[in-house]
Amino acid sequence: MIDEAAAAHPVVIAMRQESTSWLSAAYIVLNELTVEVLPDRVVHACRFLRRMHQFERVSTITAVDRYPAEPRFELVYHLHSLAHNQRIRVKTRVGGESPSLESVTSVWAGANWYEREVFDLFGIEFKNHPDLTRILMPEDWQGHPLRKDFPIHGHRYDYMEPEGGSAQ
Amino acid sequence: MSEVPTLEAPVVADLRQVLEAPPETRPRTMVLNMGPQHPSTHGVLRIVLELDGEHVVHARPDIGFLHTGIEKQCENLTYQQAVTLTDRVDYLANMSNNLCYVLAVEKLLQLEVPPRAEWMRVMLVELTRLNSHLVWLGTHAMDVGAMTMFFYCMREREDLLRIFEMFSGQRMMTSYIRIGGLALDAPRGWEQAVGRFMQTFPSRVDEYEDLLKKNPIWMNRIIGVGELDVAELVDLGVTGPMLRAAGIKTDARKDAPYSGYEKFDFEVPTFTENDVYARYRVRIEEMRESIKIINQARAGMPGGAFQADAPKVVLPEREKMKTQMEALIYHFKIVTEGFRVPAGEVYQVIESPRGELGYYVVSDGTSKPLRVHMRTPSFGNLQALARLIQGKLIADVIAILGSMDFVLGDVDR
Amino acid sequence: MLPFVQGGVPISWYLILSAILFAIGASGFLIRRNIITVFMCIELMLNAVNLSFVTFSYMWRQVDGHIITFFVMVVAAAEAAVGLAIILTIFKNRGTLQIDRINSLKN
Amino acid sequence: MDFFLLTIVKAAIIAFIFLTTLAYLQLLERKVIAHIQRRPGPYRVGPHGFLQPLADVIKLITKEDVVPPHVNRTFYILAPFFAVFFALIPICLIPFGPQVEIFGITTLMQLTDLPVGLVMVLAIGSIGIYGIALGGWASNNKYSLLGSLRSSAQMVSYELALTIAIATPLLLANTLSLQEITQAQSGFYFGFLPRWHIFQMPWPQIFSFIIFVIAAFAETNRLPFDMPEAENELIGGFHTEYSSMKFAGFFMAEYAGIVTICSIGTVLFLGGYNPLFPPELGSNFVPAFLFLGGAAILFFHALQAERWRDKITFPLFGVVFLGIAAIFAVPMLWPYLLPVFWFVMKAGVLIFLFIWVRGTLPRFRYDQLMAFAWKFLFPIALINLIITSGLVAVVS
Amino acid sequence: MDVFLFFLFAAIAVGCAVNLVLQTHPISSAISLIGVMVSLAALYLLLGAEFIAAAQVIVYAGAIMVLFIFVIMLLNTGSEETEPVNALSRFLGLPLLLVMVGLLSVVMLDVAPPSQEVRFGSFTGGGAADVGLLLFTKYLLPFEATSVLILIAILGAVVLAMREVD
Repeated sequence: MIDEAAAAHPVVIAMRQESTSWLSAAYIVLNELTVEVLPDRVVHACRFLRRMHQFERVSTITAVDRYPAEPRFELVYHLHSLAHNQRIRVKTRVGGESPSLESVTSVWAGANWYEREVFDLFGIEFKNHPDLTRILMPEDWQGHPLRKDFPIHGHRYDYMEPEGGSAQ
Repeated sequence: MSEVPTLEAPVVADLRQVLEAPPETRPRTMVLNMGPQHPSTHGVLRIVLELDGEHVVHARPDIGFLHTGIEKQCENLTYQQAVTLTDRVDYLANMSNNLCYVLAVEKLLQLEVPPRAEWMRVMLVELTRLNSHLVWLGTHAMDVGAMTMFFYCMREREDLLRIFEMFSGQRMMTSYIRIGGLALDAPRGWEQAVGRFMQTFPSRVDEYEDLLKKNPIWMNRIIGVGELDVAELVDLGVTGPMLRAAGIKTDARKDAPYSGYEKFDFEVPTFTENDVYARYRVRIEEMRESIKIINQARAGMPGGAFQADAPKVVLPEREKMKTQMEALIYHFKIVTEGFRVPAGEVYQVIESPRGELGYYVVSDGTSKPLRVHMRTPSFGNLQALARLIQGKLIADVIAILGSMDFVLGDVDR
Repeated sequence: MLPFVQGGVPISWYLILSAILFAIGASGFLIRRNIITVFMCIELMLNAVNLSFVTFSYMWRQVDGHIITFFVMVVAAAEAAVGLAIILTIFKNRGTLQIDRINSLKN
Repeated sequence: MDFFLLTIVKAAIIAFIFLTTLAYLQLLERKVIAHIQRRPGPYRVGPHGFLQPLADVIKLITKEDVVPPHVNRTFYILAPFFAVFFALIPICLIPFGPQVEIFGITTLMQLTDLPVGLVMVLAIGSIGIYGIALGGWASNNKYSLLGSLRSSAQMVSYELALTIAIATPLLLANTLSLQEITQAQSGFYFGFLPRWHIFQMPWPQIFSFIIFVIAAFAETNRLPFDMPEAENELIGGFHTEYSSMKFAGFFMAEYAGIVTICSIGTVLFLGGYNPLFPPELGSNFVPAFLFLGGAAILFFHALQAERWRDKITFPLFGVVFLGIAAIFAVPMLWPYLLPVFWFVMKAGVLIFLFIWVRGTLPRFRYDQLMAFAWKFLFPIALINLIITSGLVAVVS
Repeated sequence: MDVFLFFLFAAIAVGCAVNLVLQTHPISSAISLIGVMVSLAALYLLLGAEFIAAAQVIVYAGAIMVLFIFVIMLLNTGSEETEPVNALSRFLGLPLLLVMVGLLSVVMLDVAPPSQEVRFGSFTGGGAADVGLLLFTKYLLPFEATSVLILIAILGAVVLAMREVD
């Protein structure tokens, strides 16, 4: 599904020329260009965008949990081109029991902490990430707080017990 | 350029690993656990430093001590209620966070705010920038050892906080900028209060420059310290004054004007030295530019309404509520349930004092956001820390930490 | 009691003190295994010798003994500088200060 | 036994005055820095905080004496005593005045005058490092260890420049006794210029004095050379793990060090207890007029005081000042009071300089500090020494 | 008074020296050595060697020992490991030490005339002026030689440290 405005956008045109398979959707809503790619092509798409369109920095990487739906996680990459003063949103969907996809740290070193944050809060695993550990939550935390099935008030945490009382 | 070195080299630096090793195999380096309680980490940042003498061999920042789950909490509040949480993200640039979130939601609602609200927002956000830069200047100077500077900066900040209190009733957690406009109309006498401050402040900035720039010890401590290749800085996601000090002219106020910034005349100061001193100069010049913007906003402040004419979003006036049935119904709806926001997603970027501040708001059509993600500048900037301080002396580590101007609330959210 | 308060100290006592200190230093030199401690024992022996020089100087009412003491101090300072530099290098290379373990010329 | 009795009395007087001075020096520092930073400083305990030192002492004594479990107990407890002990001793060699006759006893206004007094002061000062070094090491804390390593290296480096800076006035005075050094600086050129070493022909010792002051900052670990403490880098450096009276020990040692080094500077370069200008020009009336002026200012402020208690305390202090002025106006007491007054004034100016600098300057970086000592101070001191010795040889 | 002071400082010196040898941690040994040096300085004062006493404190206690402590803290190796000693040295060590002290004492008693006594103040030739005068006249050549020695020592230390950097 590629809408008219997006089809005319130079980035989308170039991406479609490069490969026909990776764009599953592209649209412009509220003046923001979004391209959706398949999860196994994210790294290629990102590398392409960086090389060909000078999206030299990744502004942020995050995820959205659309819980009952499947695949439940929407991974969102916001890219920024300083040279063209342009922003683009790259989206992909992953789901399943243990969601995972390729890390983009090989494209931008700055993706490191954002991916760790997504791993920490959503439990999405990034393959080939140099240091995939929890970043915001304690190391021994159980569960992933930003998932919709994680209770809003968290779990009861017993601070007195040295072991076993880490969470839940 | 994609073959940049990985951010964190093989992990040596957990205290336990090193201490439990037998003495013969113990590395000659010393592991120093800097923070989370340390005067110069500006909050609860922990940096595990591996030292060879006083040189940093390897650094690993450890964050999350101030994680309060604001993003999760936002999902459980109505759109208007969530404004109060955005204050708490960056306690030195609360108005900027208010503004960014509010702009994002307004974009989803496709709501136009009246010009008075826009101009007032610009003025307050620039005052916030002054506030943040003042605190930065004071603490940075104190890190380097110039104790007096801190008190001078706090003196001016006190005036600023009084102004904020005058507007919102709160010194720090203002929540003054609301969806649809402002919380209240500007208080009586705000022009005099801001005017008085603006009269003295420019000379104070000069005074700071005199105090610091004419001090050879201070200059020696910061010139040529904390340099990193520009490409690497961009790659690591550094934004704001740190990037402008490296010669890249990027500023959301110019690149993607919001809230009517295109109507103001100001410059984006950049320097190319890319050291701590350049960062200092960028921030000092930014203070001067902010003064210009505030003066323009003050001089040309439009009259009229301070809230949008959108009865479904903005609470009705007290008077109308008591006389009109419709207004009463809207009031009841907004207070009990909140307003519905059309489904969609938006990524709003503004220039906070620390750099690129982005709010990614996803709505599923209900009155509570599905997801609010905060792209905070401190988080992005802090990623460069390990690279910036590698191979430096401990004293330089302090100077560089100071120059990065991060707020731990902003990092951990 | 009175002579004890008012009388002088026989000069030989100083020399015996010097001998005792020297003997302690020598024994420490033999029984200690840490290079730095061994080094300090050498300093102790030098000090003991210095005491006897100053005592002899007093005995003959001449300052020459002081001069020799002075030279010993200078030599000790030079020795400490070089010796400690060597110890530092040894420790960095071998990771130990135990004198028995530093028994090979080449690693 | 007269000698012993006299010494004990003098020691008691000096110890009492010195310890009180240390307590109030700390108040003075806080007040002066507060005013540099445009804030009032301590003012709650007593009028304008005058009883603050007392409150501090009570607080420090009654605080729990924590000994962390991971420290090396012996040296941890020993270190502050080392520091205080060696910081307090040198004051017994400082001459506050010439020989005077009081109640029929002739004595020096000084506890004891050794023929090698100055070298003794240096010797005791050089042992003073151990307090800091041991404290840092025994704390078994990495910040402390870094602090004491820095302090050892720093003190050894700056001691060199300090010693050479001290050597030049000795060439002029030709003695090591502090009393004789002071006496060598009495008299005036052209009837008004004092023959202090910083003015003395053939080669005024101004450079030497400046080097001395700079090295003194480093020796006492004061900003801009407070590497061992550097609270922004090393939290508290060597005294991070110390609390209550043991911390107070280090604290006191620091201030005692300042007083000592300022006194030495006064004796070596500023003419000790010799007056600023000759009595013929009226120098004997200076203290009386000074305190009179102080009293006048206090009375003036009392008239327009804003707080009601200032209306009481200002005149009260004014009366005290008037009383002191009256004491200084009695010519009979001049031989005893004037030398002490001049000495305290000069040392006080130097101490004020220490405080002023702390309120103004940032901290050096460690390598800059070392480079400054070895590449700048040391060569200049050496050149100054060569020039001075050459000129002294030529003139004599 | 002389006897009292002598015994006081001699006791401190011997006690510290024994402690130096018996302590296993180098820092304790170093502090003991400082104690020995300071009490020896006091004894020098009793012997009328004022300048040497001051120099002893400045050079030995103030500089050399600071260097030692600096190195010990820098390496921070902890206590020395005790190793088994063979029976012969364990049982013969102390007696042999005492024999050695005894022999030395006999020689010393022989050398020193028993009649001569040390009294504080009876010899005042140890001031800075006297030492300096002799140093720059009679001992000028050795003095210059020591300065060259010091220079070489500094260079040597620097070279060793430089090699360490590589």
